[in-house]
Amino acid sequence: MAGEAQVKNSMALEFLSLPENVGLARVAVATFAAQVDMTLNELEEIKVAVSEAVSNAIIHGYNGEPRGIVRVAVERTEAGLVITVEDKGCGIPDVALAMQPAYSTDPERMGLGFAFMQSFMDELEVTSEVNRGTRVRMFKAFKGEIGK
Amino acid sequence: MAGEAQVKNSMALEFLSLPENVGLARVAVATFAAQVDMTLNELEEIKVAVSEAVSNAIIHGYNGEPRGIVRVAVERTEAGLVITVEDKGCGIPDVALAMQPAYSTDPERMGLGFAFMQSFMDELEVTSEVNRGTRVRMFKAFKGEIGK
Amino acid sequence: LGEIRRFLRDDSTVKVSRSLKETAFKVNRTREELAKKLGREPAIGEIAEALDLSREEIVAALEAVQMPGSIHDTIYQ
Ligand SMILES: Nc1ncnc2c1ncn2[C@@H]1O[C@H](COP(=O)(O)OP(=O)(O)O)[C@@H](O)[C@H]1O
Ligand SMILES: Nc1ncnc2c1ncn2[C@@H]1O[C@H](COP(=O)(O)OP(=O)(O)O)[C@@H](O)[C@H]1O
Ligand SMILES: [Mg+2]
Ligand SMILES: [Mg+2]
Repeated sequence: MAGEAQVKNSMALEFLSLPENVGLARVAVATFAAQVDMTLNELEEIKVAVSEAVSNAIIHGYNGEPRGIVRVAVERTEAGLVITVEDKGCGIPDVALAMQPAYSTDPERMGLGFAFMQSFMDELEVTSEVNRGTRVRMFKAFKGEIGK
Repeated sequence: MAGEAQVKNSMALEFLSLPENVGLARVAVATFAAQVDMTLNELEEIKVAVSEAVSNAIIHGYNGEPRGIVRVAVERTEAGLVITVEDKGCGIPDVALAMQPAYSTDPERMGLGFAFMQSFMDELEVTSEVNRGTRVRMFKAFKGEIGK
Repeated sequence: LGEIRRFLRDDSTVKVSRSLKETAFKVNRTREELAKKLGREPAIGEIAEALDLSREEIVAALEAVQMPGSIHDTIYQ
């Protein structure tokens, strides 16, 4: 994945798998991201991608069980932001299938979380092991002069 | 220290000892704290106390060196919030002296950081070891019905 | 310290969200104005400068007007 260059700043946030912590993760990552100049549009895209990944960890990874730990790490390089969202939950048996637009294991849900992450971020990498957990790594490139 | 009761929610944030991360810590803790209903005044007090403790870790603990790690952990119980700010920096040789109002090792500074933490929080506990680091633990009690 | 305490004192919780909503409104208006003037999307720092706000304040204001419910509402609002 891109962004292996020198790290300019980094943060890591861990929290319990409670729904109200989606907002916490979104605000923390947005505040960190806003340290460099990007457009509000780019900031919005990052917020949506983080919300989707963290919601997945809480809802699917830990099945709504509130005692799991979700970890969100962000690194800033010259090139952009690398955002990692990890859980130690149930894992995904077939990642390629899960990532297909409109696929969901829950009939009530839209199955668009991964599609949003894919379309709003420049790179997306999902690794998962059943009963071990899931790691979503996303890269958002800084465009043009902005963010340098 | 108070707040040994059942933990309702918890978060931990780690970041590099860069001055711009004081704002990140303040926003993250305020967002977490605001999950329960408190007054704007109480929220401001928490933000000031966190800013002072994190600034100390960056400015004094790591002497402005940007490669140190600062850790801010928050736990919410029925009783209130326990906020811990830790660094692995230079440590404080005489904690009682350092905590005296208007005491500072830097002639340019006001020496009121600990005084603010003391006055805005309900409990303050500072432990430190030279060349090992410093840990500041603060408790903010929920008043009356708020936060229950 | 008493001075600063008084300065900070404001026991309302409602006021927070109202002033944040006002800020969010200003942020969005300034974003449009700057976009017209510059012929491109403004950077967050340019909006912060135009409104004399910190980047954090802008992030907080935008979050305050975010729908807490479905993420899809926020995207298609
Ligand atoms: N962190 C995770 N842990 C376990 N399963 C997950 C995780 N993230 C996603 N999944 C699986 O992938 C599917 C698709 O995810 P997504 O595209 O976000 O749609 P939705 O959340 O609406 O179901 C989910 O229904 C779930 O089965
Ligand atoms: N995390 C820390 N690591 C090392 N020294 C510290 C730390 N926090 C505080 N100190 C010491 O305690 C003194 C008093 O801190 P404070 O009351 O915040 O005043 P100020 O920051 O204005 O000096 C500082 O000048 C410094 O010598
Ligand atoms: Mg989803
Ligand atoms: Mg200080």
